[in-house]
Amino acid sequence: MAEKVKVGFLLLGGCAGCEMSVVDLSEKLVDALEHLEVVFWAPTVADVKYNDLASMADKSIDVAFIDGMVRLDEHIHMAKIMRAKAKTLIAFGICAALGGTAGLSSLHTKEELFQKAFKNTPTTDNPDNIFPQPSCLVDGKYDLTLPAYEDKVRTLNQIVDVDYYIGGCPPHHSHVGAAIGALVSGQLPPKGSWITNGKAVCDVCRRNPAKKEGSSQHRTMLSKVMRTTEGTPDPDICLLQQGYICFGAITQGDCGGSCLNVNIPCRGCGGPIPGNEDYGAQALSTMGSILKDEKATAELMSKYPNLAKFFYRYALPSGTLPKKM
Amino acid sequence: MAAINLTKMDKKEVIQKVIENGGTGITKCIQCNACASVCPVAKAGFPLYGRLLFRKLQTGHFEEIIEDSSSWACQACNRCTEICPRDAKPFEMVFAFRRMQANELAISTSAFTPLMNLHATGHAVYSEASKDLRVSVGLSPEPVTSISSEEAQQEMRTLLDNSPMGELGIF
Amino acid sequence: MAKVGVYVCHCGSNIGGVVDVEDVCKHAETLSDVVVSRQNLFMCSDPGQEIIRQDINNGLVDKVVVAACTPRTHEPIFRKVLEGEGLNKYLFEMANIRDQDSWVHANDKAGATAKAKQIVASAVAKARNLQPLEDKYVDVTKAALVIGGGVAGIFAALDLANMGNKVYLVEKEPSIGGVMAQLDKTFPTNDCSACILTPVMVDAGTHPNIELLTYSEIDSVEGYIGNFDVKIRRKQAYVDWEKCTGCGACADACPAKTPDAFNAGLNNRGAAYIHFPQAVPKKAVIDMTHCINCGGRKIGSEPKISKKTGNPILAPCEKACPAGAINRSVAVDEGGRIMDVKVGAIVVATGYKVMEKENFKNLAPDSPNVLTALQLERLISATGPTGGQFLRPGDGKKPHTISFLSCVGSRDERHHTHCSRVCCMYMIKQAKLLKEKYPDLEIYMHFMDVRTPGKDFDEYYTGAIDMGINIIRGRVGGIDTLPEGNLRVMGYDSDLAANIEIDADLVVLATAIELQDDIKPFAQKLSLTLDGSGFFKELHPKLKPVDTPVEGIFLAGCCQGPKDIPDTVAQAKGAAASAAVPLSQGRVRINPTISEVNQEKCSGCGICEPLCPYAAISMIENVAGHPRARIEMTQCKGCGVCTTACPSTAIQLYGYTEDQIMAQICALTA
Amino acid sequence: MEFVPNIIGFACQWCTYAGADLAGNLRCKYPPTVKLIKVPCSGRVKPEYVMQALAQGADGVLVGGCHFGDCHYKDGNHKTKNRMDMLKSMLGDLGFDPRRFRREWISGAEGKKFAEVITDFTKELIELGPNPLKGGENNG
Amino acid sequence: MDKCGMYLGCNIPFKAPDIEQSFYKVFPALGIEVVDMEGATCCPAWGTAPSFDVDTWLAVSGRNITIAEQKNVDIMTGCNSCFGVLSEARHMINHDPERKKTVDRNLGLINRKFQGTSEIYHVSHVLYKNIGVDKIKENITHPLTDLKIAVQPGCHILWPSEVMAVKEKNSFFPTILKELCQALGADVPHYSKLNACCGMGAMRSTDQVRSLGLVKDKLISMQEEIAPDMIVTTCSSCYLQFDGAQKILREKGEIDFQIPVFYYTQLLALCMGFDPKQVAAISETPRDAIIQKIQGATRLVN
Repeated sequence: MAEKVKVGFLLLGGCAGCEMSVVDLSEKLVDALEHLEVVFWAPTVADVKYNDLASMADKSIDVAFIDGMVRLDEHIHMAKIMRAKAKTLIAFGICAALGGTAGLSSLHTKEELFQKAFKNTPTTDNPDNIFPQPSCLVDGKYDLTLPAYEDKVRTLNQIVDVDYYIGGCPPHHSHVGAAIGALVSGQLPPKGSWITNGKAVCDVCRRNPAKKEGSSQHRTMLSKVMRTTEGTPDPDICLLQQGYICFGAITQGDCGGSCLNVNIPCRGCGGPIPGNEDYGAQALSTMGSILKDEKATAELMSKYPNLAKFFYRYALPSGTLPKKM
Repeated sequence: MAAINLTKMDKKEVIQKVIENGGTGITKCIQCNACASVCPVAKAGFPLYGRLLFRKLQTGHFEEIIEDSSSWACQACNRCTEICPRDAKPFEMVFAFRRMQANELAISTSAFTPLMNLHATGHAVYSEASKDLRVSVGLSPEPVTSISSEEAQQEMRTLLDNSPMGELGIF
Repeated sequence: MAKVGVYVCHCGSNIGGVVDVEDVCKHAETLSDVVVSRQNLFMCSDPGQEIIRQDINNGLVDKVVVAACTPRTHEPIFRKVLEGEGLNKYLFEMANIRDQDSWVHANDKAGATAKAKQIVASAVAKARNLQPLEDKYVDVTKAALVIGGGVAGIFAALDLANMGNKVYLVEKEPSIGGVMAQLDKTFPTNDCSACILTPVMVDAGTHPNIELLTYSEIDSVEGYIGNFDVKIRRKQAYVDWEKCTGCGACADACPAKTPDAFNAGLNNRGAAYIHFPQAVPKKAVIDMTHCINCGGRKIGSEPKISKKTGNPILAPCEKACPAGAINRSVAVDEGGRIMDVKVGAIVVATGYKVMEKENFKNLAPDSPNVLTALQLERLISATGPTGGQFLRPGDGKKPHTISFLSCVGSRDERHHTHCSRVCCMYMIKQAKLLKEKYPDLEIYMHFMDVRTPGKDFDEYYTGAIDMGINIIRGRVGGIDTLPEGNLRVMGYDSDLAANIEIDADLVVLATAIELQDDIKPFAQKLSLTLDGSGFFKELHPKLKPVDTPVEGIFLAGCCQGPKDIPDTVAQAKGAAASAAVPLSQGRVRINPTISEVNQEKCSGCGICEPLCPYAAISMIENVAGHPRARIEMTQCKGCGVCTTACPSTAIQLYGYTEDQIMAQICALTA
Repeated sequence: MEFVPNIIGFACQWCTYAGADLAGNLRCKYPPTVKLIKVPCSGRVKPEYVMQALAQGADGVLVGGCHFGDCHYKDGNHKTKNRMDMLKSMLGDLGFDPRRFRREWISGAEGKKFAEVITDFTKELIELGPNPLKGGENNG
Repeated sequence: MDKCGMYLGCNIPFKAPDIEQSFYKVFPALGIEVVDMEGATCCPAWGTAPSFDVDTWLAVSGRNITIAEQKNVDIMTGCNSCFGVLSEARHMINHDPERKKTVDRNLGLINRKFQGTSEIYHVSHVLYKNIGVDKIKENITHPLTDLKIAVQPGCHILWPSEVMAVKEKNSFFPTILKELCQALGADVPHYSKLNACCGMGAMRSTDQVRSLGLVKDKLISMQEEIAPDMIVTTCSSCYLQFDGAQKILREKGEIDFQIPVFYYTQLLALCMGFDPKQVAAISETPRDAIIQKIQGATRLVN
């Protein structure tokens, strides 16, 4: 038996959902562990300190999975250490790859966010205006520090060199399984690629109008726009066709179209189809194309008043223009 | 009549004034004469109506015609507007000219009585004699209009006093 | 690595007088992949072209950038140079430093020079990414379709047929002839319209290369230049045309009554009718929407049997037909019969209609004595409802005073802003014809202005004045109806500067020329567009007046805009000549700057499919059973709308690829 | 040095590009700020190109197409309008000054209009000053 | 619609109150509640504010409309001129956002706000569209048998049709008033100058001679072509002109006939049996004979 592949997991700013997907592999994970050796899994599984990772030998981890976005100076610090320790580094899940939903916070200043989170939410009671500080002296003697908050959210590849990307919020466990399979077998695409089958959600979606029986089925232009709170979509007809803005056409379909199966339009967590650099710009372009007329466009713009948040739901920090700003 | 030297007429300024006063169709008029052909002002024999008035204005004649009272004979019947093939709204042009005249106070004195009435009672047409007439047919001496409401009259005066008409000092 | 040659043109002093060409040349040399940068007084001259030829020949350059004027005029010239030297002609890019630089920035030489450098850099950036493209060719079906059997369609068909092409001439009415067949005489020569048109109609009807398909409509048009697949719906005539001799007995026997469109509704015809006496082909049809099913017998039902005689009771039309061409017991398909034809080119000659008087509420449209000019045409025609007797419809009295009103619905923003072009002349014609025949008639003509721009036209007009016809400048605003059917025309005489009233017995409205109400869906079938006035839009108003945006489809006659008979015939012959070009070439070139789907990248989302204005995109199944998009190259026009929309970046527009445009953006922001 | 805005114009070859050529024929004067990238139809312009140009430091971006009804490809410009209207709105959402982006219909007959649009756009961009993204990478 | 804001204007309440009284009689009897518009002013007449300043005009008209809006009713006016002024003003306010802003600002001075919820109708529209000729026929007790009417629809109710809530099928050959009169049993033949101007309004005050010229032409067209028993109009201005001008023209010797003049609801009230002393009491041109013909000898004005 060949030597086991040494893997590490590191969570930056995120919910650990991506790691839950690994756990969701259940017995398959047990099988995989015959070939894998987890040498680092923090902070989700093991309570380790910075130095535990820093003290490992460079390139001693074969494959590192980093999930979550980069928001704190601690994230930057840890990502850089992990990069040094890993032979192959994977941006695991849409937050690490493109910034994720939390990336939308870049549309607000740090001050606005603090005000909202620590002051203005209805359930917050903060009469003394106490906000997190990177360091503070407690009782005049304990010099405590917190990780500092960066001005904006960044993707992993804006901090370190990334070898592979996996989309999804979280990645579907079957997608994770396939990725691990590829790792173990060494059948990896060229460096810098997404680990994906490369096809859109539409390709796996049973509702795709082009897949319907009989050649009379065609995609049609959108004359109305619906929010998911309006009406109940027909479970058999393409949601986009019904006016529900579904991003299935623009999004990697390694999830198997799970949202579509429960009548929810795709919101784009899979990330762009390889070849597309800018998810939001392409989403805008594609939707702008399929809207029938000015009326439908105006309807979309009135129902989704902030288009940046709509089109860049998972991808804002990776956008061409946003990342520069 | 001597030849008119059109190059010396201030066409732009007059046209601009007409537009500002609501005669936005002035540059659209092509002198087809459809408006004139059905205009009561023309039919009654007034000298300055429809297309002729518009031509005068298009060519910068304003001072020359400012005192002409034909425009005040316009019945506002709007038949011209209904048929104008250029959708130039001839009626609006006549009224724009009227407004230009009015703002230079080039109006007949008979126009002042209704204005004073309007300011005083809220009604352009009013006479004390109406009270007896009303009673004779079984009505109250005064209708429920502004004539019987000091508050309504005050509102009317507020609107008029705060308007460009108020600035003309006619009230 | 590309070897880009940059050639900067002085264009005499056009560029050189403003832009520092030397400086631009030097700058070009600093750009990546640029191997040589040269200048010449006139790059498009022979010596200029020679410089490029030599560099290509010497293997020095394999991509060419010429910085000169606009590619819209000069790109073809330089592409030929590349082609001549065996280099793919699409490896060429132009930098427009004259029209968009030196000419507009003559007052800012430094600015113009700086801009020229950037424009050249952008062109070089694109050139570095250019790929060779191959022209493609498809074979042509040597047959033409002419839609519309008026004078335009007839002449186009005849010319195409005489050149040896098979022609299908489709006409929706039972006979060809169009509006010209309805006219009495024609200006400015006053020839009898029927006399000059009928022989030509017969020519078309008997030409061995022309297949006359009257009482037929276009169901669908698919395909592209050289290979159009056309479905023609042959409407059900309910008369067996193989047997019909055109005797007219059925029409005489038919008791139904419906306004006769050929006579502009002035009289009635039966449901069984012959279009007009000189019809080609002269065949009867039964118009089922107006058939009253005499004897309670609908088409396709068996006749009742007479109790007295035991014989079937036939309908009057059946009984009257001596040729046995009418058999109402035969069940027939109301939709008609679809005929498939394949043609290489199409001429659209669908003609026009005149506006109905009901549109003009101020002009007493309800009065029977207010006529459209086309109605008057029928009223004075020897084949018209009165046999040419000039009697007014209201009461059959002979009119003494007539008012003609011009520009009714034309030059009117409530209806049509265009000038209908022929009204002035045909009104003068009608007035002259009437005045010649009835010198006592008092004729008034109300014009906004009289437009007679044609050979012998103004002489024709002044002749009318000489005859004593009253010309009045001023548009009519209204008509009052007087007792006994007379009309008070309220006009204005600009020269008198006074309102005028004319008590007329008859008023004639020169109503505007417009296209038929159902023209839009028809235009969509052919992918043609209409212009602001509602006529078919030509490809270029001056230089491509018979071409359309759809290659292989051409326009003739009033469907493209109002025109008189000589102009219509001239355009028809022009359209025929243009349509004959691809037919005689035998094959047509397909521009390679079109879009293609990379099937490997396509996700089958189908977003592109409904976007294509030419329906060139279809979804096909790949081997794994997944849908994938495919673009029919012969239908693609290369707009790139699908390329922009494709979320899988699977569609490439050759000549305007992603990397080429991105390279230009980078160059311009460098 | 005086600020000269850099405008990248995407111009459809049938209308706006031809209009710019006509401006040349008519010798209309306008500032040398705009550089056109010729595209077959304004419907070929990806919103991403506009963002790319702005991200790389162009001070202004113009997308020029045909008037409605004039599109050589029937309705490519309708797609342009839908996309570019949304883009303009999204630029604002992103906190980028949407005035740096214009979508104009300029026909092949409107040489004068082309010159007027560029003159006006240039004036506005001078008031706005240089694109704040110009120059230094602010990439991570 | 079962109720309507009664916009009176000036001519009707102060010069022809018998018309006003006829409204109060006929509309409730035909099922339409007449709602008072307290504090309503002049529309304002064309010769006043509209001749000086568009925004002042729109503010005054706008104010009148807000009175109906507060009561949640549409407006019904008996004067063509008021109908024209209010309809045009409403159209302009609704279609020109800049004007709307100014109106909002001006009405703000008197704490009012233009909503655009109340439509403008003419008395004849309510009679024709909401009540209908059939209901009118059912409710008349004194039909106009063997009587001939020349109708005068007036101009401000016809043009510009674009701004009006109710339009004639052909505004140059109107039929609404004709059909309303036919519903009363009268013969209503066409005469050629049907939509010629009566000469009232601004022209009458500018140049009485020329104004009378127009009404004379019109009267002669009526008399010579159809010799009517009466003239019926739904315009209070036309009513005053036809009634008053005939007297002057006769005195000048320019005409030698006289035709009684009625406002339509006066005639309708008579046909429904209401007291002429209340609904048709005031006129320059005598109407007694015709009233007697309609209601019989028992009912005379004097």
